[in-house]
Amino acid sequence: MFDVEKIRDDFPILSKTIYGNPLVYLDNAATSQKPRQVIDALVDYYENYNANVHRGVHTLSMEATDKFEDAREKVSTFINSESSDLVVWTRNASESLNLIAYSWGEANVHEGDEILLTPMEHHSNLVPWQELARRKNAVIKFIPMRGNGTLDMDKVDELITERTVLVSAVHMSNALGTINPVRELGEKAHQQGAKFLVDGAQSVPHMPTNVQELDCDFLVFSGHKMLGPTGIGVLYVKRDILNTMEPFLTGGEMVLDVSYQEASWADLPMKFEAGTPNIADSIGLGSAVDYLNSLGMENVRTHEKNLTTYALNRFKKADLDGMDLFGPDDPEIRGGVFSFNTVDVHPHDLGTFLDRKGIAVRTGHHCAMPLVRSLGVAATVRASFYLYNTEREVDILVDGVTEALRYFRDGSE
Amino acid sequence: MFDVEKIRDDFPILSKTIYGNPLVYLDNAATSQKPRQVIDALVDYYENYNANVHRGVHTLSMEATDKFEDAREKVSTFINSESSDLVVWTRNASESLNLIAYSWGEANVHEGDEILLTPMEHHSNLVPWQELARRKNAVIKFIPMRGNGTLDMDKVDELITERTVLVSAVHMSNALGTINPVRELGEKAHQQGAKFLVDGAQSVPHMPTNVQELDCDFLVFSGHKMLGPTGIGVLYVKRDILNTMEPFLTGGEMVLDVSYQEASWADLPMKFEAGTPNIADSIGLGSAVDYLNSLGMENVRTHEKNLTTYALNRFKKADLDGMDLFGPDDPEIRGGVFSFNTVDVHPHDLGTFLDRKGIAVRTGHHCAMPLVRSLGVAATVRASFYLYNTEREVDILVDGVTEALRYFRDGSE
Amino acid sequence: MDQNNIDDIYRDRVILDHCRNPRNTSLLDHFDLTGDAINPFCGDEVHFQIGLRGENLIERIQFSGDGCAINMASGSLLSEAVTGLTVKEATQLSIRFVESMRKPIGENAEGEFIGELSALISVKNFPVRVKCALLAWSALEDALSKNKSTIEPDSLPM
Amino acid sequence: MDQNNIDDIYRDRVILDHCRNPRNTSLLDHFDLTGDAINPFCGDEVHFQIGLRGENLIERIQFSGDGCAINMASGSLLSEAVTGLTVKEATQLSIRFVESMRKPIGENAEGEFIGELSALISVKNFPVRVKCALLAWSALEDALSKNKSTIEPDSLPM
Ligand SMILES: Cc1ncc(COP(=O)(O)O)c(C=O)c1O
Ligand SMILES: Cc1ncc(COP(=O)(O)O)c(C=O)c1O
Repeated sequence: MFDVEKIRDDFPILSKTIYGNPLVYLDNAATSQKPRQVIDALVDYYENYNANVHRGVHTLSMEATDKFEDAREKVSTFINSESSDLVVWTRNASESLNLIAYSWGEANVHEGDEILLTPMEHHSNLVPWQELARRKNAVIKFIPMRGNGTLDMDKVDELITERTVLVSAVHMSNALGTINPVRELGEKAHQQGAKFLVDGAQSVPHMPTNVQELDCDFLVFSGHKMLGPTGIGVLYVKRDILNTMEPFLTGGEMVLDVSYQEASWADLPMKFEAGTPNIADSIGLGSAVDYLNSLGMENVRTHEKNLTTYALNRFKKADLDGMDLFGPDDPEIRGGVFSFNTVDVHPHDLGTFLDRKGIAVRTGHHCAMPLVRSLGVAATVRASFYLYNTEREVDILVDGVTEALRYFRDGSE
Repeated sequence: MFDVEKIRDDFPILSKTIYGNPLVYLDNAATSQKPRQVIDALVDYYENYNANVHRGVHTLSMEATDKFEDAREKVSTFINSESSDLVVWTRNASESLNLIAYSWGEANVHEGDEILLTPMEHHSNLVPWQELARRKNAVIKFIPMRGNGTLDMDKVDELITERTVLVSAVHMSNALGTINPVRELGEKAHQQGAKFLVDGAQSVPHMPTNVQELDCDFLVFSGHKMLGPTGIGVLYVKRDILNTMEPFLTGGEMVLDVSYQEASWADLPMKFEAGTPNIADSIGLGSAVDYLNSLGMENVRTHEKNLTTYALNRFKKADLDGMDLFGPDDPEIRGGVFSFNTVDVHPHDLGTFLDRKGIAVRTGHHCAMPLVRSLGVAATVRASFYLYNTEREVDILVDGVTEALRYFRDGSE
Repeated sequence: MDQNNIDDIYRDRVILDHCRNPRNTSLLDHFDLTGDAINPFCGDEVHFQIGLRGENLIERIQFSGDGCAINMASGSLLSEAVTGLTVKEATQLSIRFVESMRKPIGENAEGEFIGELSALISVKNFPVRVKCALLAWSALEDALSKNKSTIEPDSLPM
Repeated sequence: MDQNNIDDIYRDRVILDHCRNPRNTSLLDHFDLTGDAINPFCGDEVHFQIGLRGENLIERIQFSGDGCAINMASGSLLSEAVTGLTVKEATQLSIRFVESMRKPIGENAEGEFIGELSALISVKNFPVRVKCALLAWSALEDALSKNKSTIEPDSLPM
């Protein structure tokens, strides 16, 4: 069963205080906190079987290799990949996206080709395509957005043309919380022969993910946003496509045979993993996946949906003067991300005010500058939830914002 | 003072037993073990101030950012870089090399240009240049080697021509132990206007490094070989060059301004760090640097030189029939790396035999296939030392090898 | 609830006051120098118009901007602080202030700066907000640097 | 010193014996099939020549190779094990052996394989060496697959 208080006990950092107040960590879209189990997995690796992987004949190396490949298997199963050799370790979602842009993009995007994105992409799913388009003279288009922060799906059919080679979309927006209809988008992309990429950086941590059901060609996400350590990310690619892709980074580990003149490549997935991998953090991510499985991703999603519903109501009731809450108000298509702006009070000031009360929120453009600007603001305040957050914490947030508005507006308390 | 027994107490893994025998870890060229201090730094991060860095206004994020940038500062000072903004975090030495090959190489290597390497390069300092040369129709040349595994420096002058754009050399060979005269090589490169790259993956962990004295244009190394965590590597580039380099990976964190059409880049070094960085492991590497500083890198080098001298003598005295020890026999130009081959006994069998005695060595081509083949063998056994190894462990190694030869040759014990 | 913590930064309400009611905001009819600074990360902006008496004396200054309380207060406080200074004095004040803001906490006393500027120095307690306080000073430097050709060499910032 | 541990893998000296004195190494005058396998990582190699009686019976086999004890022993042991089998039987043996080697330890008894092949199965205790034991079987598969056209469809490996 999903018992949030019991879960909280697993996260050492959640018992911290900030300026004397209990930490209310609501910056989960930036990075998540880590349970004891994940931290222990790292310590266990370094204390008991740290060694370089692959081809080592000694015991530590064999154990490290086994656990390292086990972790890949766990992640593969977590997203229901057909096979773990389609799961490539990277540093983070950003590197996964760059890998695709360099390796698949260089070979498959040509002059005049079109890449279709959404206006709510994170910089990491925007800038690599801008750069690729610049190198190739390709064209980037955007699906229009409706006022409530959802995609205008009616426009998609005319935007995907025979020149479209890639449709790339964030599954859940880190700036608005919007959950996009990626399955439908993927179908439309495939109908026109375009490839379909899902940026799962915000969805994989928060809801069940099934790449075969999504039928996506590429999926990227980051370990650090799903209870895993920093420094480890994932790229999943359908076999037919991964088989055709040239290596991105070259060097040790990813070769089959090397002479002074040339090299040939190792099998999948090692072909895409040059140099000593991030062994400890891969294993740490495997342990994060175990933890998430023990809770059940359906339960995680339900918990967060309830929290989102609760927060939407609380904000509505508080009826804060001049406060603009962005994103859709239907919790079915919204994750636990609350981005808002308040007239008169600058996001930074609000962020600092809340921090002094122990409430950690993010302020700024959330690596989605063009989107945030299109909202007519330079920055927003963003509170984002995860599986360990509680209704009590939502109350503290809403009270904190209410108080801040009063404080900055008229200096009263 | 350098007290190896006291040092060993800092490394939890060193008290392990393998098949009932104390672990004798001699696979340090592959990866090093980690002291308690480094493991604690990771735990401290995750338990006390885990948060995404840069631009967060809340306390945890500020603390994480401070410690993250502190770690960069420590690494910068460790190699005597002019400034910490010339220190770019990567995953490992391999990624650092690929970053140079893509970002600097694409812009500066043209048809007919020459890249000069040594024959003892690790695949990671060979394959990226092969790939670049293939893309650009450039030429790769190699400095000839003498019989004892050292470079034939007499040949260098004629090999560096006005077409040479880059000289890239491993400082200490991971396959032979050879310490190359990189300062001299760099001078010769610069005389002809070529850039000079030092692969410090094996030298930075084992001896003092001073980029200003080396006068190298690029230096690469990996954290995991110098007591640091897996997943973190370093690229140092001279300011004049780094300033001219285009970004490699793009996306979040590395931008200054982004519109739907285009992006501009953040200042150094963030311009080269896309996405959420490996925060914990950067901090872990900072802690490893603290540890190394507390011992003193001169002392580390002295300890290992003594151990190398001791091992050279022990192997000579054992006078093992049919055993070929590669690399120079002068400890002044040799690190603590012992690669050898034994007629009649295959490296794998020897590796397995030693493992059963608790001795961890590496067998294979050590990611230097063409070099190992040029030695006339398909694989070698490699024992490599680090600061926690002892003469007693050298004895165990030499005895183990002696016994193995007897066992495999005539089945006697 | 206890607001003392928050008052570290919005101390004596000086910052809050300057932010709510920024000084020197009326556009100038005539001006000799303009300076601008923008922080693309948070969208904050500062603009100055400066009217000189002779070649050196800052007689009037106009401030406009957009952004957080600290940014607005900084622009407003700065505009008051430099009015009546020579270009050289203003440049020196700017160098001194920026240095002081960048020094680790404790290495200099807030007392170095008198009057309302000392409220601004307290932003150092919030390192992440320091750049908010410094944006206006960048805009001032931008303006003063345009006076280069007309001022004596020794008054140039180092 | 106690050698029991090492004897897990070089048990009863069977492997050591086959490695030191590999069987069936004389080149054949006539042969119908050849098969090769190479592991570029460690440089190990295995080559077979196979002489058939009729279209199906493995009458003679020649083994040559280079590599570690396990690789050499595997090639030698295999050559003995398949002599006298039909192509179909050898294929089935190969499939069964490879499957068995890849199963987690404990999921099948060594007893499944009689005689000297059971020594080879014990290599499973050293997972990293399993590929050394399997290289010869790849070479065998390579050889047998070349017989495809001449053998009955139902004898093809699945
Ligand atoms: C000399 C040398 N260069 C480069 C590398 C590559 O290091 P990494 O695998 O950490 O990228 C190594 C590591 O084996 C090495 O020994
Ligand atoms: C939607 C989305 N995509 C991509 C990323 C990039 O993730 P990372 O910084 O871990 O590479 C993020 C993280 O902020 C994100 O929210």
